[in-house]
Amino acid sequence: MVQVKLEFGGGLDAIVADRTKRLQVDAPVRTLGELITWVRRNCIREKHDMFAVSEATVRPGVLVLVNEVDWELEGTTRYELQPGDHVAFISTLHGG
Amino acid sequence: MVQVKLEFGGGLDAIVADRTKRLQVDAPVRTLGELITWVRRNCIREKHDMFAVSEATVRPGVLVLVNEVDWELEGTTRYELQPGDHVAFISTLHGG
Amino acid sequence: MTEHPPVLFCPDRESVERYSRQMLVQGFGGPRAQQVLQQQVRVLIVGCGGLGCPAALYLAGAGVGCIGLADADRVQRSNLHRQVAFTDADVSAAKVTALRAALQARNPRVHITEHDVMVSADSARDILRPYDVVLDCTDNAAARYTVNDACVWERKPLVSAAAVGLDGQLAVYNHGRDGPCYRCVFPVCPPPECQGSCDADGVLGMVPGVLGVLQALEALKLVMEMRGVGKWRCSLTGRLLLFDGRHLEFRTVQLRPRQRHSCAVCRQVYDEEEATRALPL
Amino acid sequence: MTEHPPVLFCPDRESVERYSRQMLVQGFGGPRAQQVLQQQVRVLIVGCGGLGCPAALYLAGAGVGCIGLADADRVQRSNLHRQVAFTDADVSAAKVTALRAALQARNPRVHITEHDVMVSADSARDILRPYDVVLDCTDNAAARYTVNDACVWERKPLVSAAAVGLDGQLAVYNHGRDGPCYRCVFPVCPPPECQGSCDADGVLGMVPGVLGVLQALEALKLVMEMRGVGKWRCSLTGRLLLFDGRHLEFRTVQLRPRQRHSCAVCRQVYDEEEATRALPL
Ligand SMILES: [Zn+2]
Ligand SMILES: [Zn+2]
Repeated sequence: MVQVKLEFGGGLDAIVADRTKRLQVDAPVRTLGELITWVRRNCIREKHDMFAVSEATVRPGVLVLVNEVDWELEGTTRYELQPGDHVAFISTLHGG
Repeated sequence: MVQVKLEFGGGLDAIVADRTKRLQVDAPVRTLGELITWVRRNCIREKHDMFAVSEATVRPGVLVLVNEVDWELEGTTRYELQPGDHVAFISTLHGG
Repeated sequence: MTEHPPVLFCPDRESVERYSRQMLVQGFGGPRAQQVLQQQVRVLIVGCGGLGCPAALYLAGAGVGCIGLADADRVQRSNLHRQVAFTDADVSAAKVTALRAALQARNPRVHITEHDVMVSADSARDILRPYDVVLDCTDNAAARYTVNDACVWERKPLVSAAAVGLDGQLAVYNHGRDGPCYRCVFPVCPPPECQGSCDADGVLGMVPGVLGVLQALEALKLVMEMRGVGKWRCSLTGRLLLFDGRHLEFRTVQLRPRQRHSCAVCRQVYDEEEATRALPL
Repeated sequence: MTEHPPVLFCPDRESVERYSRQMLVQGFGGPRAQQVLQQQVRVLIVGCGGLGCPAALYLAGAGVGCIGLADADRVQRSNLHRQVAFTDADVSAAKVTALRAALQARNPRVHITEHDVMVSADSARDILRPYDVVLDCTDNAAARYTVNDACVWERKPLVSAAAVGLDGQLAVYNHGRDGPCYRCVFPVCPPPECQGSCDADGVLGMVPGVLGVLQALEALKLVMEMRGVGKWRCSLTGRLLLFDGRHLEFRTVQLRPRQRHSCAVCRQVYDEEEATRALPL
């Protein structure tokens, strides 16, 4: 179990249960990849493919941030979560 | 001695030595009032009255923030500084 | 000022077209909210400069039914870089007249009232009484205190912004019982030599631009909250947004609550309220 | 496109007046910087909508000498709430033509080039070659990848913004050797059903308003940095600004550096550079 703060931005809040932008969860996972699988199953209420098409990674166009830093700099799915981590899922926007 | 982070905004950076917006200092003070006196003497390089006219308080139009909160909520000059505190001095702007 | 007759809103094809992208937004409140904006909402913009121009353009675009414009100045060429509602041809025209024309060209359904006067302690309360919310887009400290005090007396929330150089500030004052007024936070007017201005210190046009648009956004959320339509809430009550354009940093800090006992104006209004309540029926 | 002859800048009374408030700003770089802006700086705005309108108004106000406008659309009434350079009378006109007129009415000294075309993979590189910096103000994912890829090939920094609903994003891509391009960060285009748009999801006018003005600010700082005038630096390289208009929150997050080996376009440009360097003299 690891306690993490989740955030959904760029419209992803619309598919989260209760349309919440921020959630605090205790997730039975170790890595960020496992967290994504867990979030898809437990926090997303509809249109699951808008969040992640397959297990362990987000769909194209979703930026994952660990404590305000691009997950690419943190090992992506292999990143080992620390208690209190702030994980944000931000969908890129295209409108103008 | 207490180590605090100082910040000068709303144009006050112009009268700080090196026109710096942010400074980290070790100040031989205990309270916020004493810090203001110390900053006026040691960090402000010109037009000292733009920062504080007299000892221990800022001039009208300067908002003091302790860790992002209005100092009025923290006891103003009597607030006892903690190591690592972030103290910001923000001059109100009037232009438009 | 002239009276604003309630305008009959018929959701004809033109309106649907004009406001469709706004009405589609999650939480907006649909055609009913758009109708309320058109028929019931009155916003006063004090100062038609670098803040007032963008604020007015976006509020008119959103379909706020009645917009008041207060300013006694005329357009100067040195205004144009930031007062983007004006053109070269407007130089020397009264700002309120030029801005009114710009707004009506964009949205003919909006009713505009011109207040071609310096807002003074004498005139301020009468001017702002008919409005729901006031935008402080002025350019000097004296006007800011005048507008604030009138808002406290008339119980009008005040969406206040300021900009100089590359710095900007935004707050919503006098909102609700606990939201502080401008004077609660800044009880004493700074000495003249500490009052920076765009004329003396310069300003990059984009800085009041950003702040003016944000004022319009918070004002829109505020009036929709007041009228009970839509799901957004004004977020800045009791907070101050600081913008540093040099480093492109924004942050929000927490302000003190209303100072009922020490604020020179809230104290009076509060005492008056107490006295009224204490009167025998 | 037409050639832009260098314009002789004489700091006559009109220029001093027009730009005085900007030239006064601490760190601006004085009349020399203003002259460089007028004579040497060329900015391309791709997309003349909710982002492009405010961006163009403020860049023209600041005196950027040559502004290119690219858009193949015509003004619709549903645009007006957020595309504040246009009036009711512009409905059905080509956006580039209407916006050009709006900019020239504000600052007759600015040279405007109209590109009344869809920017395509074929045309993009030619269109943006003469410019110093490109603003991505487009409204769809395909255009964003097209503009990005052309910027990488032509080595142009890209000031990119987007807005839907009450959310906005801003970044400066492809700036310097290490600043990532858009494709470095988002290597694969999202599936169509995940590409929100203002037409489908709506947008509050102020949201692209704020983002477009911020784009103009960062573009101005960027071109002054490129030309070595003024003391500001573009602050957003390698960072992404997130705006939540519902809660009036801004924050900036750190992006990965340029992905020389994995980005489909940076890899090619990088390989080409390597190959060129490896050639015998
Ligand atoms: Zn008060
Ligand atoms: Zn790349």
